[in-house]
Amino acid sequence: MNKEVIVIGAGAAGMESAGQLANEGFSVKIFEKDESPGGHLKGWYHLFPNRRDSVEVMDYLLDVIDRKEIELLTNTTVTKVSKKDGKFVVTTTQNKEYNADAIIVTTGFDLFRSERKEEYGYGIYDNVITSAELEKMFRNGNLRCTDGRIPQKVGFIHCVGSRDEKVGNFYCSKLCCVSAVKQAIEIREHVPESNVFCFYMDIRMGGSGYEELYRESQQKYGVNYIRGKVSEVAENYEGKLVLKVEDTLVGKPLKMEFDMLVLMVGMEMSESGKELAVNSGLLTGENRFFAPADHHFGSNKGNVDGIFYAGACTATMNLTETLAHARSAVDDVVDYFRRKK
Amino acid sequence: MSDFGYVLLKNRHIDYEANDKRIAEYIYAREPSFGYCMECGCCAGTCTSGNFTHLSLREINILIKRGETSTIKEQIDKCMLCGKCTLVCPRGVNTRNIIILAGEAIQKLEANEL
Amino acid sequence: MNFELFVIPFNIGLYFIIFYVVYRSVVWFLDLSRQDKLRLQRGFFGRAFWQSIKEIFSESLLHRKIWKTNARLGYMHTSLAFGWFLLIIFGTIEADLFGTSHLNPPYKAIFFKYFHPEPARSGIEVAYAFLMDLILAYILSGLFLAVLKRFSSKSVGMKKTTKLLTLDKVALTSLWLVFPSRLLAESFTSGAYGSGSFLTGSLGNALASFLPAEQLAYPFWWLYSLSLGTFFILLPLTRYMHIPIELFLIFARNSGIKTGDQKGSYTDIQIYSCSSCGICIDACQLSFSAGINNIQTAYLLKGIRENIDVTDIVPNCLMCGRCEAKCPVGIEIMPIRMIQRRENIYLPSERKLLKRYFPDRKKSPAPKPPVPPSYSWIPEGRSEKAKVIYFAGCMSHLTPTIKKSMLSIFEAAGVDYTFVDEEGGVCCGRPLMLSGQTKKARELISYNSKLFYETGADMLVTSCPICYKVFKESYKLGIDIMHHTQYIKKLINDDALKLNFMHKTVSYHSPCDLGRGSGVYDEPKYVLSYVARLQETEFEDENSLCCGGSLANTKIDNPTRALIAKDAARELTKNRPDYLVTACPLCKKTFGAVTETDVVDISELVAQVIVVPQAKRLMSNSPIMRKKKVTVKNNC
Amino acid sequence: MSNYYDTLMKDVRFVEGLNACMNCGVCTAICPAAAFYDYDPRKIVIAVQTKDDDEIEKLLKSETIWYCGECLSCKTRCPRGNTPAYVIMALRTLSQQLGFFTESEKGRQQFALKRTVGDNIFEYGYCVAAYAMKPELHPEQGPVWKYVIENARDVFERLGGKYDEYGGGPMRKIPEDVRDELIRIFEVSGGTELFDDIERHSKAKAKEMGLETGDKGIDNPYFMEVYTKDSGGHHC
Amino acid sequence: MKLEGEENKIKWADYQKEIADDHFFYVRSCIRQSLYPGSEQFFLNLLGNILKKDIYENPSHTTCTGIGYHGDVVPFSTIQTVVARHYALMKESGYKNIAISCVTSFGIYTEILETWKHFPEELEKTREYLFKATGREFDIPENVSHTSDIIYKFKDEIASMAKYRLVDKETGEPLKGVEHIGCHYAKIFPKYGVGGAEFPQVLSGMITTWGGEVVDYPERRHCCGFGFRQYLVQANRGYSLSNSITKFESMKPYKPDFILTNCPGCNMFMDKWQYTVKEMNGNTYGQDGNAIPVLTYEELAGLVLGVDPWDLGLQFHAVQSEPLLDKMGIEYSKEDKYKTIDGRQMGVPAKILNV
Repeated sequence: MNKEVIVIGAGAAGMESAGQLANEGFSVKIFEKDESPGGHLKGWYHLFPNRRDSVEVMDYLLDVIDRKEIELLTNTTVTKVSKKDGKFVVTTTQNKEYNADAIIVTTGFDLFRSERKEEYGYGIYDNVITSAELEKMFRNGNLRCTDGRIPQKVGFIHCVGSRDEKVGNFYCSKLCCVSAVKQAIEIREHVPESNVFCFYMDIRMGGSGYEELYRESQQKYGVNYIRGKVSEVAENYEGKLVLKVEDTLVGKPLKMEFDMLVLMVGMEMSESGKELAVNSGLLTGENRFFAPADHHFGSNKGNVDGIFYAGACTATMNLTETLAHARSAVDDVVDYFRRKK
Repeated sequence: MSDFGYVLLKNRHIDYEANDKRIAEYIYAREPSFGYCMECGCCAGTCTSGNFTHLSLREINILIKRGETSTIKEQIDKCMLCGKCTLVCPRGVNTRNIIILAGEAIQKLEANEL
Repeated sequence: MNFELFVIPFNIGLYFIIFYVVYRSVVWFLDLSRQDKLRLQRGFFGRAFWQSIKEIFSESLLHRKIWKTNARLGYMHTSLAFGWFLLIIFGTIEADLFGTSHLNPPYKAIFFKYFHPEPARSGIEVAYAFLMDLILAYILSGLFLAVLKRFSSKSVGMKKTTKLLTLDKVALTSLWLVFPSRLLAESFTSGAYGSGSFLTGSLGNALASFLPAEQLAYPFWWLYSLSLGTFFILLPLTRYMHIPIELFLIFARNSGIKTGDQKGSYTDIQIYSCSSCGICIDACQLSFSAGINNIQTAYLLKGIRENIDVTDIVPNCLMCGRCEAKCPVGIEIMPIRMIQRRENIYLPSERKLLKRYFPDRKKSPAPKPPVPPSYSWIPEGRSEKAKVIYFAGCMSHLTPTIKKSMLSIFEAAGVDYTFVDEEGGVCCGRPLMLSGQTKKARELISYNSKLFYETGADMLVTSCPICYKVFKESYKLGIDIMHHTQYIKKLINDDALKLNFMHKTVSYHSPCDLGRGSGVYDEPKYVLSYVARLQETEFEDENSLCCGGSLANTKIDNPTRALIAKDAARELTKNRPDYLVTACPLCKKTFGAVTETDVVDISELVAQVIVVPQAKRLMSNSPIMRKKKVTVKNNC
Repeated sequence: MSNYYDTLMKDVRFVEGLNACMNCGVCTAICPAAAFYDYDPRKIVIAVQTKDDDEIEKLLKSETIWYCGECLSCKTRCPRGNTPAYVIMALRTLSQQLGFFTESEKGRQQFALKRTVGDNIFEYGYCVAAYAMKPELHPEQGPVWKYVIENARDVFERLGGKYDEYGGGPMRKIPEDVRDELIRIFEVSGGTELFDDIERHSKAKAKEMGLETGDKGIDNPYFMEVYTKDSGGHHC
Repeated sequence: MKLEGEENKIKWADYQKEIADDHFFYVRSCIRQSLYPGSEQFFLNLLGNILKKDIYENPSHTTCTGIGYHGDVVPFSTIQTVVARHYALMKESGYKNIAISCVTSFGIYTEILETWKHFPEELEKTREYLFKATGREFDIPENVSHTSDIIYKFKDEIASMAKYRLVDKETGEPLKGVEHIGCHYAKIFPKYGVGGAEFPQVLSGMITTWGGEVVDYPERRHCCGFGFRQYLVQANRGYSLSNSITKFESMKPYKPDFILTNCPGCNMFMDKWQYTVKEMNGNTYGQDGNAIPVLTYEELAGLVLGVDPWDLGLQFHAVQSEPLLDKMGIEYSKEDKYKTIDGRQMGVPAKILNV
């Protein structure tokens, strides 16, 4: 066929769809704003629910795009896509233009900026960290409080930046619950004498093996779960983090002290995705992610024929779903060219 | 000291750090399923005593873990130990034994033996 | 020659144990209640005495019951007990007949050979020597089995045997040494004097051929005496105390003394009567299905006897009664466990040796300060007038089909009944009793009793064997109490209920509290045979299994229960019946979770095959005949 | 009154305060009332959310709706944009209109509030005024306050005030015509009606309890009863 | 705590509200004019005479009825109309920026403005009621500021004129100030408060600008416990007291030199309850068994500017401020403490807490 397809973003969705496109015989260009591919996967330690090392998946994805039909352009941010006579022109920050017959947008997500939940004191109190930072600590093997102590009591705050009108995000980020469970287990493994508490509103374990992991966290690792949205965090005179929450299942307010608090940050439409949407006339939904053409059978399509979406740029998604979504985007691309013939 | 017609009130917060969690430790050591509860409330729903009063085994499970000793004491007395809770629990929590152990622990606590 | 130094250890041991047993008997007798003392006195001069003699002979010596359970084990016990008994009797006769005098101290019989080493002079003496050797050989064969059992319990047909403590081991060793040392002492003596019969004589000759027999005999007589002495001295601290105490137990039991619900002399006698034979371990499903081998009755009684912490043992029991049914000594295990649960003793008292020889006299626990009633918040119950009370029980509320079936049976039989716990009742109190909280249980008992009384009924029917047992034993209602299986049988016999026969095969699981617990074996089977083809299983009546769901065990977790349930269900469904039938909601639920076979309650089967009279069926659609609507509240 | 929920929906504070509660407890966690009273704002919102008339009537007659201190801390944090305090304010208003407030000890205190703050507004044009803050009713203000009141004119003069005089400045007297305007506003906008509701229902309750209320002021047994009575059971 | 440093100034950029810089229509607080008349008067003095701004008080403005409203005896429609009357007075006097002395009032003014945005029919109804009752008409103000906002706005100018700084005269160390923001200042609408609801800067900004250091303690955001009906009815006062004590206990280990508040009620409670607690059980929360002086933002500005503390009215607080004055090195006259405006000696209160 020798058609050219451009993939915007070299995260998991971008790499997987590029590989599939190449399998279908297309020549592919991937644009990545970072200096290397991998997206958020780069910062991750172990993946849920089977605790596989993220490097394994990363290696798989790097193998997928390591072929002559695929050209990877890093440090290149796409600012605009326009359609002219059935062909697409992609503009980058370097003001270069590239032509393509079809586009797959895989601009992914940004993590919620935790400073916006001021009451949790992120950026104010030292030992309030995000789930992404904790992954890095695991990866680097330095699970420590800022003063060098090994944390003995760690709390996980669920739904930071998700399901919260106060920060404008009404949706559930889906993977924070299971991430918290996984990280709680890992804390217990790293520091066996530690106590770990998760503060949740609902434990949403809607994936294969998730509920089992949740159960294991209780049975094998003794992770504690307290139902209530954390109201505020402060630091006391001893430097401990004081947390206020209602233990809703007994209907009493609760005060607790922690060495470290982990904010389970949610997902938001990426800034680069937002810019692309505005410049290119791509529609976004109320949740600010790209609006798919149809919730059930058009989740890879948008409002411009020939521009397809894959992965977390359309909705919050875990890695399994992202990879599947990426492959189904390629199906839509194939179908697009078949229709055009 | 002066009387102003009102008094200082006791803080109702569960003060986790200050609370005595020996009862929970006593139970954890003897009944590991104590930690398996996912607070579904099945036990409280089927409870024979709960049919008549506000006894909630689910709440008791939590209160023990938080060290709210006085409330636990008053609540577990209401249990009739009929065992329906244990039968319906989806997580296999031996609720009945938890109640019995809590009773034991409280006795010991009061006798300064814990 | 009438005395030798080596008889001293034996004499000390013998007089000590005689003194000790007399002392303990007196203490126990004094501590008995007035009624029990009277019973004992009456028994002593009555039939009980002779019965006891018979039982002592058949059980303590011959171990008839053990023979029934396990022949090899029976042989072992008999050879040791009966053999030793014979050895003493015939030894005494021997000393009397062939000795120099007639009034011999006891040791004379024991060490007769030493004092009279001469070869047999007459035919009678030869025969007697042969008899004595035969008895010794008999004992030694049993001893061989006992040693074998210790190292490989399977070889004597036992899956498990009791584990021993250090003192037990010392006593055991001394016991084991008694007979070989006697054999060797007699053999050397025989060898030196050319006496003895087929055993001691032959062995003696063989040994004497290459060893200085005369010099070697002496130390073995010492060893023999020392073994006996040590064994007697240690007796009160070990399970062998059962040898003397069992005699008292048999007599006391035959005199009509029962365990009751309090600790006292009789429980003590029972506890000391346990020989730790381990039959209870083999009978226990916790052992053979779940691999839990340290909580059985033998360990419980030993723990109590020796002041070891039994906190973990006491509640870890299904109270299915299988061990009690099999206990060769006939110890009333269930009441003892209940007493132990009630006593609520968490910490063992100190284990000083002297304390164990002379334990504190019984000692009722210090009266607790009066506590306010626990269940005062229960709203007052309302009950309707009726002839028959139906009490489903807590567990039946989790099996609504049992309730529904019973109601349709009542309706079909036109019974004037009231469903007292339709909207969820107050627990019968047995679970509280099972965990030792009798006082609290009493509150529930009086609440329910009042409720029942107000109905004016003369019959109480329940679907739950747990409730049934407590209604029977602890409620004083003065009305008929029936489990629904009994009641259905009654309805059938009264012609009140017409039932079809269903061409299905069923096997029946007898619930613990109904069968062994309350002796109701026949009625359920009668009803079942009436409506379906009842298959026999390997586990009938007293030998029936526990489903594992028992409320009595508060310790084991669900997976363990499932192990027991699976094993039991597998056994009961070996012949592939269409239904596994039980008569208890808890068994139904427990089995239901582990077997593919449909598990039903008898009432459910019966309800399926009710014959509704033609006229009634035709009328059933008319509004005036529409039955009272039964609402079943499902709480979960 | 056929449906309490519909009536409540006529109150904009209620509409503003109740979107959809997901029971997260963020409000109770920082609620100063929940820290000291047997009280859980989350549960009130949940109860109201059922739209069940019986549930709501129970609330209207309960002690629990009177525990809130209206600090509005709950508004800041609710992830669903609810304001339990507004819901409670709407419930309180309705409870007073229907006379249900006299069913609870804390509710009956509304009489004291009306006779102090409410009457102050008409009498002085202020909710609270130095000359109405009698040291004997406010011992916690201490000897300094007693001193200030005893030397009120001097103290206020030194600090630039106009104690009970016309003109500008602190504690100035509000002119008669201005107070008339205030009273007219109350009449037009329903304020007087609420005052009357409180008075009427309280007087009925006082009669039932055998206590005098007087026509105005605080020198009456019913006032002292509701102002000082704490029969316990409010905190645990 | 990393909030107060320069690098974090932009952190709450979302919450930098607009504050008018001149031509204010001033409305008073019932509680503040009763208990802290010196503060209100100094505010007028500061703006009018020191900062040379135009600020006007209309003598016919009244209570906003806020305490009645939050005591639930005044309905919402009534308070809207009373507030509307003030807007009418403002319009009549030719002002568009309102400067509100009371935090309860401030909360109500903002709540009403927001209500009118969401429910225009409420605005119409209010116009109708006001006209019917008084014949007046009103405009919605252009700028709504609390008086602490205004001092915050001019904090740098004040610093430049300052005679004293919030430092220990002996050691040169910054004084430790606890700031307490009235709940209704920003908890209802974080956007109306400088720095939002969680870490408002309105007071902490003053403290740091004038040389002090802000104490961040766990119960910083907890309510003082006023609770309207909870304080106003004697039977409920245990609630108010207990909530204040929660705060005192929490701040105690930090050894604060003073408490700064911007709310009439908070100011009163944090001050008076220290007296009550000491009377009840002998507890104190400041350094060396002393009480902690509680200041209004005007009083703090006044001290920094070198105004005579007795002209500010500090002597009429329950907690006396001499230890703080000494620490800052402020000169004051002991004799003038209880003198009338014309120099007459007045006598001394019976029992003073900490001097």
